Amino acid sequence: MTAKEVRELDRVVIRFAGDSGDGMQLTGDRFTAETASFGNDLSTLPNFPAEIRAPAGTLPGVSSFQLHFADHDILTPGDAPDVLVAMNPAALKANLADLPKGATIIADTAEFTSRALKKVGYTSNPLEDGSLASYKVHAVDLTGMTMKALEPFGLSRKEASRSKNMFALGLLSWMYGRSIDGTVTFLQSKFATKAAIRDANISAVKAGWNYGETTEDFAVSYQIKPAPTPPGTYRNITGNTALSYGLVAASRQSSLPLFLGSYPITPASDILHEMSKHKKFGVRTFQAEDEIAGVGAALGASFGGSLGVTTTSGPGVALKSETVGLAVALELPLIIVDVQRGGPSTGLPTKTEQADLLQAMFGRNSEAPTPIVAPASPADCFEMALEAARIAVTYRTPVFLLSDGYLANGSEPWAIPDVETLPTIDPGFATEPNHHSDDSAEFWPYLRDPQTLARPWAIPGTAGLEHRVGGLEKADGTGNVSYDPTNHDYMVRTRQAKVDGVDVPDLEVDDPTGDARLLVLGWGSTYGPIGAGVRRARRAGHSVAQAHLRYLNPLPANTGEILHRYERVLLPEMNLGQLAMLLRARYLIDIIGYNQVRGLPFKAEELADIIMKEDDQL
Amino acid sequence: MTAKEVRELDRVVIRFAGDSGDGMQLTGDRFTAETASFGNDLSTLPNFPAEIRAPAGTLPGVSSFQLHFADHDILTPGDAPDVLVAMNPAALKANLADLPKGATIIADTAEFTSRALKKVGYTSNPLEDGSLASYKVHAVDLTGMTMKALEPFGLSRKEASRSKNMFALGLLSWMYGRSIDGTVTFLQSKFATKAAIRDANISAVKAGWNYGETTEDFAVSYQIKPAPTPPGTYRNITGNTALSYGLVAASRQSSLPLFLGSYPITPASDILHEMSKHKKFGVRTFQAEDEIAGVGAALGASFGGSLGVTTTSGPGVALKSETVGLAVALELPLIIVDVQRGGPSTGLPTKTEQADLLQAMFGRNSEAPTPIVAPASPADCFEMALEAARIAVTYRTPVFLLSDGYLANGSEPWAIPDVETLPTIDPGFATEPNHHSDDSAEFWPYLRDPQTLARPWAIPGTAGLEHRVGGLEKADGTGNVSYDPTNHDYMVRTRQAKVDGVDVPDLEVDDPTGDARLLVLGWGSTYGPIGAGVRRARRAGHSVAQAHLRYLNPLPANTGEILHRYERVLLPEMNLGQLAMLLRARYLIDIIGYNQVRGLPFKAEELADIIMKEDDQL
Amino acid sequence: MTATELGMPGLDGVPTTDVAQTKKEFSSDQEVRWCPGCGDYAVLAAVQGFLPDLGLARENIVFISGIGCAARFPYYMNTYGLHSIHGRAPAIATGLAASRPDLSVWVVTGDGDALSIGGNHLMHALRRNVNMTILLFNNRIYGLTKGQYSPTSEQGKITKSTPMGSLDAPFNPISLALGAEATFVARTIDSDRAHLTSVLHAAAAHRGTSLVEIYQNCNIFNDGAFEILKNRDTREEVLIRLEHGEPVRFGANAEHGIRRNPNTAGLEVCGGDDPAVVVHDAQAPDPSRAFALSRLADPGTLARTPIGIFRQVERPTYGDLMNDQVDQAVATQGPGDLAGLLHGGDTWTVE
Amino acid sequence: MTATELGMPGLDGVPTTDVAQTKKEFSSDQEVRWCPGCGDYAVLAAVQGFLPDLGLARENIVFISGIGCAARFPYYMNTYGLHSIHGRAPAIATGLAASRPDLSVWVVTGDGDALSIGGNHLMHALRRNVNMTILLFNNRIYGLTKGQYSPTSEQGKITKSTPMGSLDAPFNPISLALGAEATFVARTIDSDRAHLTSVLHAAAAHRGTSLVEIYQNCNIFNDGAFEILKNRDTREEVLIRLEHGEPVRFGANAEHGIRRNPNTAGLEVCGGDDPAVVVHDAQAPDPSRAFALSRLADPGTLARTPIGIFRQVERPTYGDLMNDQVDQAVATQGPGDLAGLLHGGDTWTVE
Ligand SMILES: Cc1ncc(C[n+]2csc(CCOP(=O)(O)OP(=O)(O)O)c2C)c(N)n1
Ligand SMILES: Cc1ncc(C[n+]2csc(CCOP(=O)(O)OP(=O)(O)O)c2C)c(N)n1
Ligand code: SF4
Ligand code: SF4
Ligand SMILES: [Mg+2]
Ligand SMILES: [Mg+2]
Repeated sequence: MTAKEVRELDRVVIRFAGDSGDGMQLTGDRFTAETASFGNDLSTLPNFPAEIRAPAGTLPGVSSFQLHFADHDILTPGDAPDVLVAMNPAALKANLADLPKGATIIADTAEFTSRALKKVGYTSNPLEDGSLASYKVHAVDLTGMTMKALEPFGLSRKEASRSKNMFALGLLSWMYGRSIDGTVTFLQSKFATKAAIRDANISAVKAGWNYGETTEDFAVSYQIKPAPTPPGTYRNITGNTALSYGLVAASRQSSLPLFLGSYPITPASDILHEMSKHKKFGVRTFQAEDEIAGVGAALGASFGGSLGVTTTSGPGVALKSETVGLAVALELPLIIVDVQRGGPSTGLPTKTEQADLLQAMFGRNSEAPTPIVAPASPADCFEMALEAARIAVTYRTPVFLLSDGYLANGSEPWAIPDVETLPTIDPGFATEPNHHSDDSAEFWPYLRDPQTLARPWAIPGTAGLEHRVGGLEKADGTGNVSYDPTNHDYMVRTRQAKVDGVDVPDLEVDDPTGDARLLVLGWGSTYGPIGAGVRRARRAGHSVAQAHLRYLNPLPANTGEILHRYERVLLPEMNLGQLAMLLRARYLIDIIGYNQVRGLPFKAEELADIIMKEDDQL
Repeated sequence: MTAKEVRELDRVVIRFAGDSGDGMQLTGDRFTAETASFGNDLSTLPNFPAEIRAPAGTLPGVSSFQLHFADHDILTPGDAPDVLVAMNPAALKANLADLPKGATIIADTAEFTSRALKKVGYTSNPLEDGSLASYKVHAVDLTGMTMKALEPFGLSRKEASRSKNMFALGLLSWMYGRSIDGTVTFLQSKFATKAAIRDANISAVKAGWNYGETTEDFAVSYQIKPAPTPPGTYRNITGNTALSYGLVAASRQSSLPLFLGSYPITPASDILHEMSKHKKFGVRTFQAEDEIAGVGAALGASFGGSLGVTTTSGPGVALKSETVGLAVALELPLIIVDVQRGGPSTGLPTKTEQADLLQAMFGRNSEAPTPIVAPASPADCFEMALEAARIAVTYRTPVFLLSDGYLANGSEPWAIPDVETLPTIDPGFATEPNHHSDDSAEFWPYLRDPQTLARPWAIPGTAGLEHRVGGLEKADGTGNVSYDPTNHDYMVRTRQAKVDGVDVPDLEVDDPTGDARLLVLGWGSTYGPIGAGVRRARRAGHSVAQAHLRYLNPLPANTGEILHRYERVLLPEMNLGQLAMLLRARYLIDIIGYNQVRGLPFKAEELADIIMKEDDQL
Repeated sequence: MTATELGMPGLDGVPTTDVAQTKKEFSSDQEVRWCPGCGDYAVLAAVQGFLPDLGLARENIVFISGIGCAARFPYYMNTYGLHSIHGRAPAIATGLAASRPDLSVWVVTGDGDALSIGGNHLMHALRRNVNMTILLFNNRIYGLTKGQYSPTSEQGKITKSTPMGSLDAPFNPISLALGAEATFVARTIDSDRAHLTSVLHAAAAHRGTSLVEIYQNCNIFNDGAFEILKNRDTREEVLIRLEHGEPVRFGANAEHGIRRNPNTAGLEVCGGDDPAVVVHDAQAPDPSRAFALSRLADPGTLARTPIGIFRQVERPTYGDLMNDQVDQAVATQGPGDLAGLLHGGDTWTVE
Repeated sequence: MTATELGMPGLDGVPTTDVAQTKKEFSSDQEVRWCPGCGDYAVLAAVQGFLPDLGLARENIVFISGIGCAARFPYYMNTYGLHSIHGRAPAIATGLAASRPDLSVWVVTGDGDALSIGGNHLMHALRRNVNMTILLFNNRIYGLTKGQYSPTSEQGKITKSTPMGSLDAPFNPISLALGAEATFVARTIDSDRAHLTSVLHAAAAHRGTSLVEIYQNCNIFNDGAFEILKNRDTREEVLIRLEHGEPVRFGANAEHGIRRNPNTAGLEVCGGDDPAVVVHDAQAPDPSRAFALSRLADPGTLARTPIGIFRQVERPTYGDLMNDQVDQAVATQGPGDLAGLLHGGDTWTVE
């Protein structure tokens, strides 16, 4: 196919960067899709500004997409790019600091005009002034060549130049031996009704590929073999999609129609978008007037026997907190998905963070406990959505599912499960009176299952079980309003006991040598970076153990025992130490937190460093 | 004055109980006022249903008022009444369980009809069937005698019988040697425009007094000497009133006009009512459309240079949480008063609880720390309101002030402070640019005071300091929107450091013998019951130390040192262990919680028991 | 027979029963805990008395309320019920009604609950036209929190929170609802059982959101607020009874009428025999005249207060449209196939 | 001269300056970050261009916004500014305006911010008549969250969250505001600088809450939403320019008019020379005709869309009344005496 040299690599990190309007997310998505089909393991990190399309050519307007792919199992999107594609000076400037010396830069010379350079404070052209000497720079007229290639289509300059991202995609595809067939098919269906745009884009991809193949500037292409993976059918999936599919699956597995009440908010909106496509599964999506109405409608639907779900991010959770308290009192199933983002307040809406744990635990008046689960990776969102539903339905309780911006938009390959093996969830609706006295049979809405402490769920339409529930304290059993002090104390403790008693799997420790003295603990999206950090530390000769909490309330029963097993516990969190606080209070162990609140996931290298440092001290 | 026997007592607990419409709260208030003027130390506990006027004669409709007064310094409204005034069978039935054997019951026989008895499940009349043999029962036709006394006024039966509470007040006043002059004056002004009602009520009080004086049923009256108190001018005050006065004082001491944005909610509404009376102090009260608007308007007023305050209870705090997060980001002074009540959800709206501590700490998205203070007694609400204002203004931060239903409605004598000695609060508005470069002087809204880390407060109308603030993350110094990861991490830590660095007084320990091994710790309204429990334990020969946290975030600097000083720390809380969790996490001390969530304050006796039990184990 | 055939499209899809029902069957075993003399009792009695007439399966009726005195209503109904939180009942009911077309959903709310904290949910329910009936108990006061002024209190009202008088112009709930695209808007009075019942009947019959404002006396904190509309001596002079298709006349002998002022184009009082007296058309697609009628009432004195149905027009309901989309998706794409969904997009297989 | 004497009672109490001001002085040093081509730029330019004319002390002007694309507005104004949270700007501005009568307070909000999450605060600000000017940027879409339908989107709109079309009837912001007792309600268009400026001028002059709906093009997610009202070829046939005291006519040569249908009593299109063409009265105490005018516009096609000032009437503002009460309290009771307050009620002295 090509006469050029082909070198073999085990892993590559590529970052596409350009203006918000340059289509970098799409380019990254397509490259990812081809890479996934090829069979590499991979992990992605999109990064975009809070503005829709901040002024062209400015630093705040830069949007990027990073992809890490390898011939072996990997855990993070990579600390530092091997290749940066910079569509303009702003993209170069914003990303250069992350590049290790020796990295490759592919820059679109057409955009390095003196005006554009000045806009971001370059006094001379870095592509020419020698300041990039320690990098491999390919200064390529991506725009010009794209326009040239598209001349036959009679598009305006502006339209034609829009396809430059596809040209770049073609070029990179050539460099790393990716096929472009899937992209061609994708473009055919995406622009099915706009023939000129479709053909232009397809031509651009091909032109990019051919450019790589022919030009002398690119002397070498690279090959990264597929990663050995267990047999199965795979797809690449983002956290938001996996979470949505998990919800659809939960609806099917519980035979409960799903009702999603939501109000758009970054980075959760895509779950609403995805769910709204699945009406044929009986999924009803309701874009409410605000977050309070979103959760309220979901709760109303739950009262009616739906699987009520609400999706949001931190500020939305704050608004929903009073209603979540009502759900705690009503003891009805409800799933609250919090895709965490940077805060406080509006904060950094498009960035990631995991600082809503304590809000989920305590962000309501009075004692109002709820279970909390948190997926560890994008694909894990599927399973944890099912778990959230299992707990919510089985225990008649609101459940928090804590995702975050990194999981939401990041992606990884996912071994698609066999739907026949998915667990079933039994709603176990009440159908009969449950309290019998000499002369009557009554329905008592707060007569609990002695095992789970769950109350019966009798839905409207069930004759003979008419009953009233509400937010005032209720008498144990009958559920009638009760101001009795002893009953109140009992009910407060019982609600707590119910949540404490939720059945969650034991915590697993990965301690291959069995002689580790340091345990590195994590929760949520830090799983990848911690795992990668631990691997590095082990490669450097350290025996360290790793454990990851996916159930945060209640904690797995063996958590204390495991924590006590190690001399030191290190807990990296993208907050100021929220889980650490809960564990310290619970187990009185001096857990060492490693905290960063930068809106970005941890880097494997920095975690490796801190892990080794801690281990060295033991 | 009277020829009857007068016995001396050191303390008495009286409970007035009747229907919600019987005026028990007023009766209690009046008896309290006279008792306060007399110079006894006292403490009160009102208790009323969530319904405005639940059906007459039913158990849920019972409203009561308990008063403890003594010739010495006391701390609680008393565990068990020495005297129960029961205006009807429901009042008797609802309260009897709290009465120790030998207590006195005064019951209105007119209401013990067979219909009324049946309504609450009495099959025979307890006043006659001997079931009250172990009490001193005075069965008195209060209604009948009241009507008789009021015959001259030509009132309807219904109107006349309404004064029976005043008859009861007169009788009890005679029994305990209280004057009725203040009540007469009070009635004269209250019913100034309704002469017949005024005169009827005055006659009823007098008739009650005279009845005691003359009848043989009451052979003895009692005398409780004034309590020795430091010199000064005193008044009796409820927590809600003291808190309101504290806010007015804070406005004066800071020279900031006060703006209260609030939405009515039990048990906080009375603060709004009280504040709305003080317009001549420049106080503006705004009854908003909801809690969110209440806190929003207060924050807007703060932006404009007012002392912004919002008052609410737990469900309202939940709704305000997003806006409090904004206030954290804006770094503007704001006082959030949470008069805690029973929960979760609507819960027990008229009952007390202290389960919003963790909500105040963590009930917002992301890392959004705020200082928290909590008064220890009704009168202490005055000082802590001033403290909340000092911290809010000095540090430009929202501050939570956690009161509760017991403090709000309970009362105690208060040594009125000399207003000249009140601390001043310096708003220190910015008036000049604060950042100077070679050729310009600029105003940077996030350039902090190096000492307090407070940012400058420049209010609209100040020429040259025009600036914009918002909920997005801001660059340190300039305050411009910044998505920079390092800046974000720095700002998150700085906001935390600012709150951690708030100057609060050291925790004081009361350890008279110096050899206590058990420390009993508390916060908020448990101060009284814990203190009374500790006293009992000491009287029984135990050396126990007591300390009370009025500053909950940050904790006093010496807290850890003090906790470590004792072998065991016992922490009674009216929640499931919220402060205990924070302290355990912070100091890794195995604090023992004693928790009750009954909607009622602790009883001194039960605390004494548990204190002695814990001490015995050491 | 379906409910639509019965002329009650609002209840179409709700199972009916042939067994005769009684008021008692609709009364729960819970003791009613309003103040003696409260107007809420009359409304409760009217609702309990009228529901059996609808012949619905009792288990398919749900009452949802917020917080307030009125909001205790569901506890007293022997149907399914949910006493929720302050202001949120319309949102909660939206989720229920949209997901369960086989239920008859009722919301009970107060002037504070509906128009203060819950104003936004009310407005959005109205524009969405969710199939439910909202009973707004307007006593022009906050009852449960012991007497603060409400968004319907007359300006200058002296209450605990406004010792020098309230400052805000009150909402006119009818105007507000019409401005919010409501399809059914009516007003009635607690004490007029016959009128109340007839309005409730029409509201239940309406498919979509029916808003019924009920003037309700709070004898503890705002006693006599509607006395002028109730008192035999005054009411005929101030109360305007709207009847669809009938001229708008009032007065003991219909001696007054309402006509459009030819100059200002506003509505005004005229003689009952004035040929220009307007004929009430509740079904007019344009809500403008209903709006003009709503402005007749003086917010302070309540002079010229129309009661009855202001507007009653058809528009597809949110729930029906939502269900149609679900049905259509199934019809055009086939029922959901989970395995197909999971395997959608680019997949690859490792053997 | 005071603002009132200048015919701008809305600005009375706000300090003025004699120094001439420029547009540049009203522009902050922050880079504007809207999408190229966004209608927000035109409105920003118009506001920055018009404010200097008012001659106010710049430091006494405050812009408060919620969240959304439009809500970034305050960052670009060299005045005091507060970029708050979603939907809450009217509430925050209420506290500021009521406590600081010397400020000119502006709220900038979007159709989602104002009418979805913030609907209730908007309505209550209107009925209270807090002295501030609300600029509602209506692009009929959620811009910042990337294109979901909004409460003003036409029914059936296909967006990311409504792939089969939206189900809800949109709000008509003008009708809604009139139903909420608004004293000043107007509509204008981003691209018509002269009209925009004249409406802004009247809004600023009004003492009370002025609501100005601005049709604003979101060229990324809802491009061309108002094209019919802007395009030279179509606009004259669909746009109705309201002028107080003038007959309501439109068309290139004023060949169409609006009259009241004598039978239905609704407004309808007639010939421009029809003697029954109504004369616009923005100052009518009764908002009914303004309401009727607001109903002319077709929510789907925007045919017959009136722009201009629908209503402009005087009513005391919330802040003025609040300040009056404070003044009156001081006048009748004397200024507050803290010691007196603390010693009020029953006291006793221990020597
Ligand atoms: C979030 C919240 N805020 C405030 C309250 C207190 N509250 C309960 S009912 C009510 C107003 C009641 O007025 P209305 O809706 O008119 O009902 P009414 O009691 O007059 O029937 C208020 C403010 C509450 N329960 N929850
Ligand atoms: C509490 C909260 N909920 C949701 C969001 C997400 N959000 C930001 S702006 C917006 C809607 C914007 O629409 P609009 O007000 O019309 O403004 P536009 O962007 O169109 O100018 C939403 C849903 C948020 N920031 N905060
Ligand atoms: S307070 Fe008023 S509204 Fe509430 S129950 Fe009593 S009378 Fe009825
Ligand atoms: S998304 Fe739309 S409204 Fe937002 S800045 Fe871009 S063009 Fe303007
Ligand atoms: Mg009311
Ligand atoms: Mg918009």
